[in-house]
Amino acid sequence: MNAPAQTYSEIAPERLLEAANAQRAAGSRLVQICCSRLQHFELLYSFSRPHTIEHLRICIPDSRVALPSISSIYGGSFAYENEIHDLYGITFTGMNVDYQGHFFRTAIPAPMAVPPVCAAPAPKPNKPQPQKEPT
Amino acid sequence: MKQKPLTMTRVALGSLLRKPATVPYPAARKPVYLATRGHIAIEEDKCNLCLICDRRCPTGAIAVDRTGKTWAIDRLRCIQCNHCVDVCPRKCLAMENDYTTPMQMKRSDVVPVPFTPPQPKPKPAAAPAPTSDSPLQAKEERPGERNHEPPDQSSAD
Amino acid sequence: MSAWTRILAAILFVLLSPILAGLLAGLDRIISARMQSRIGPPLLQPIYDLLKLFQKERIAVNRSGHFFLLGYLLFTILAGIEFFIGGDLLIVIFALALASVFFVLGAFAAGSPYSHIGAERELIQIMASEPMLIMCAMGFYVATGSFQVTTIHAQPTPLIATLPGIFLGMIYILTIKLRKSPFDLSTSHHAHQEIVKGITTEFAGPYLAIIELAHGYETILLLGFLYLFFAPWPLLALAALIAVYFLEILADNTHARLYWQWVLRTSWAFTAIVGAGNLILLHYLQRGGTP
Amino acid sequence: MANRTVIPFGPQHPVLPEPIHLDLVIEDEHVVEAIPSFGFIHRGLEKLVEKKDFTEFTFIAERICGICSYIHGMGYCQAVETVMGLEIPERAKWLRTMWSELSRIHSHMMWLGLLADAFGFENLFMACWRLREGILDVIEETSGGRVIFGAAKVGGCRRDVPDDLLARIPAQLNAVEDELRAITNVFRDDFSVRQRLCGVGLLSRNDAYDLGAVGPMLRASGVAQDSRLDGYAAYDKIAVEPIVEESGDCWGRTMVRIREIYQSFDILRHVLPNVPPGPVDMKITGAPKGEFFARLEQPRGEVIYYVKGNGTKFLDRFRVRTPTFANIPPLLKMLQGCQLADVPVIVLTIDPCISCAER
Repeated sequence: MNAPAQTYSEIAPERLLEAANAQRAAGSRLVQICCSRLQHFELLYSFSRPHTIEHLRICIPDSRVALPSISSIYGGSFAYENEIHDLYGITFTGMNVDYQGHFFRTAIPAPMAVPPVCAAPAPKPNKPQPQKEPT
Repeated sequence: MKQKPLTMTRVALGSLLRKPATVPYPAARKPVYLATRGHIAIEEDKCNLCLICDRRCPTGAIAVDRTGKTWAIDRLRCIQCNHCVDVCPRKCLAMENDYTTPMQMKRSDVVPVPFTPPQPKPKPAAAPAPTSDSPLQAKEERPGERNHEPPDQSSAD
Repeated sequence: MSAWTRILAAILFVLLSPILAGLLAGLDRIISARMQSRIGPPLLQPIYDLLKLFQKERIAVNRSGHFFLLGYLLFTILAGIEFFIGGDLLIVIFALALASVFFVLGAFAAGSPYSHIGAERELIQIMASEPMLIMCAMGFYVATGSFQVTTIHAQPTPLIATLPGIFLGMIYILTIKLRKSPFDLSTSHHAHQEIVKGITTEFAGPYLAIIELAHGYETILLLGFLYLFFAPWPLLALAALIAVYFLEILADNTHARLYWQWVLRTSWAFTAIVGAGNLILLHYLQRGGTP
Repeated sequence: MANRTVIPFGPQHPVLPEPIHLDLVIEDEHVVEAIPSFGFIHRGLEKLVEKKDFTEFTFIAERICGICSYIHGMGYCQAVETVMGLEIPERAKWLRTMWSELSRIHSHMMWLGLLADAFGFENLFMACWRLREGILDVIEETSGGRVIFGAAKVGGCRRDVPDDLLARIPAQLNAVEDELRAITNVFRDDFSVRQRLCGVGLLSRNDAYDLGAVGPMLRASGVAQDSRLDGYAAYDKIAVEPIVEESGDCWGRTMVRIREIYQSFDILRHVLPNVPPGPVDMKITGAPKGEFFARLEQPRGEVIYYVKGNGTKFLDRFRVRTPTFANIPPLLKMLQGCQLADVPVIVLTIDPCISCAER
């Protein structure tokens, strides 16, 4: 396989906009935003250029922490952000299109916000988020 | 590129002169292939009610009853994944290549299994103890064991 | 025509048209299916459908809508009777137009947006087809000097010889009236359309059956119009009608559905060129022939 | 009549056989805005991974979608294999490539039919689906299933295809291809089809990039992006040229897909004689630990599988980002200002598969 190299780097939530701007300036495409519910919430923003994929990891302790929306930089990100809001209950501030929780019709609010049945112990987050939310 | 009118005419008239491609389904059926996954069949004589197919079936379509000595399959739940055939230790399950007739109400096909477990000689055990014929007893318990809500069987497109 | 033959013709039209239209629709469906490499339904399927619709539950979205539908059926039948007893062609055309308006009103009476858009598009289709019908009556008048169907029917030479343009125009609007692609805008024979069944969306069961029935009468009436072009030679007329209907099916199977703007523009342009052109030419020829 | 009406479009709409709901704000017959909502068939498949053994989850991954089923299963397996550091046998790689391309052809042919249906061309619709049967027959003969292949497995393929069968397939493909020419020429040339497709649903190169379009959507707007170039399965041994159109309208997207069908035929003609001998699967021991993003090219576009394993048999997280989901923002952009009659056509040109977008 001559698959492009994948790199993961963890950044603080405050630095998200700055990092996204840097990606945009470098000509990357927003590939996806993925949220995982482990013991904490982990968001992965993937950007790709030909032959590279970069993933930015953001860890937040619980869904009450609001994140800045990158939809001013990548216009299409509102779909991912609305989805994560509807399924995980994380709030994004400053979305260019905000469906106010009506994008995914779910029977219960934030159905994916429960931690995994067979969750592994949370990985040691690097700096700002000590794992402090036992669920 | 130039636009042309009525480009479909040749195909339409050609189809009019040819035989239809469809078959009147219940009266005639399309041929099946050797590999076609049609339905699961069991050779009940070989079965030893070991429960492996019951536990490993991804949709919980197979129900094996050790006390009543039956092997049952809910055809509407079965997704023809062939997994039970792969895991069956006695090779008594097989994937036949023809489809079952459509059913009008939900029911399970129940097959009586004429298996008598070898009598455990020394100790009079109430439940059949793990013998060489039923190798599954030590299967690990899974979280959310026997998920009886199967994922959507219908293939949404 | 004696009074008795007129009554007989009227009764025959009322009784036989649904059966004839049903058989025609059945043939249409089989031929369409064969063009699409399918086996298709039994020949009598449209008639089974109709009978089944009549047996279904009556659900009313809006009662006034059903009153309008009855108007649609009644005026279509009246138009047909007037035609087949050899009456006045203008009355036929006006009754037909009135029937269409009742149909549109019926669809407007229901609150659904799909029904509304369908009704608006039906109005556009009426706008596209009505001028040609009137031109057809005018053509018959110019050629024969009468609006009476009996007089037109009794012509010794077939009118197709003098009115070929009008005939072409009539085939064109027959496609609109039969709701065939590319003109199946307001409703279509199958529901795969952006406004679903459009104008008929809100009608179900017996009320939908009324629409189907009226549509059947309308089809027979329009084929009667085309028959007049070949009146002295019935066998040729039959062959021509079969050929025309086959072409309609072919057109349905070789076109995508187009936009209403396109339909309106081209219908007017086409009917103006062939219809009005034919009329003007005929007028000058007759003036030149009999100075 | 410049009053605004809201037309509810879907989730049950005959011309849009997908469970998405669009509130179309229309003025006369022009769409001012389209507001989507979905979740009607959210099945929680991503959550189910926590309860299923990672090898058995393949069956569920294959059933995320009924059309691009094989690539879903294969993508999941590929992601797990990479996490576990497995190098699958060469023959399995080539068979995977073959099935991916077969699935691309059948998906595109189905899509062509649906598009024809959306603009009211029933005969064309039937013709596309009739020819697609020829491909489905090949799929059934090789894998046992018609749309759910059931051939993917962590560590290779679940079944081998006999060599004599592999040798027979090209003739069957050629027969389908010959008949297909007449049909695709209709899409290319027919007056009424061009009326409905040319200039409809324009998506500029910048918008396509900015809104994150993928697959044929992106390529029809002039961006040469194709994940097959990453060289998964056996694609590193096959020259794949991304198919690009510049027009960015519905016609361009149709042309991209049509040309991809023929490209897939070419790829298959190269792949089939070159499938190497050997085993098709390998034994798996242990459990995945680590994370990986697998990127594959589905018929509908680039698809992402994210797998995060914790060293047990049950994965922590499995995420699918399907091409349809990425194409929703461009779709909403294209719907603004279009005619009501164009809505089904525009929705169809993203080749929507809402059930896989929701998982």
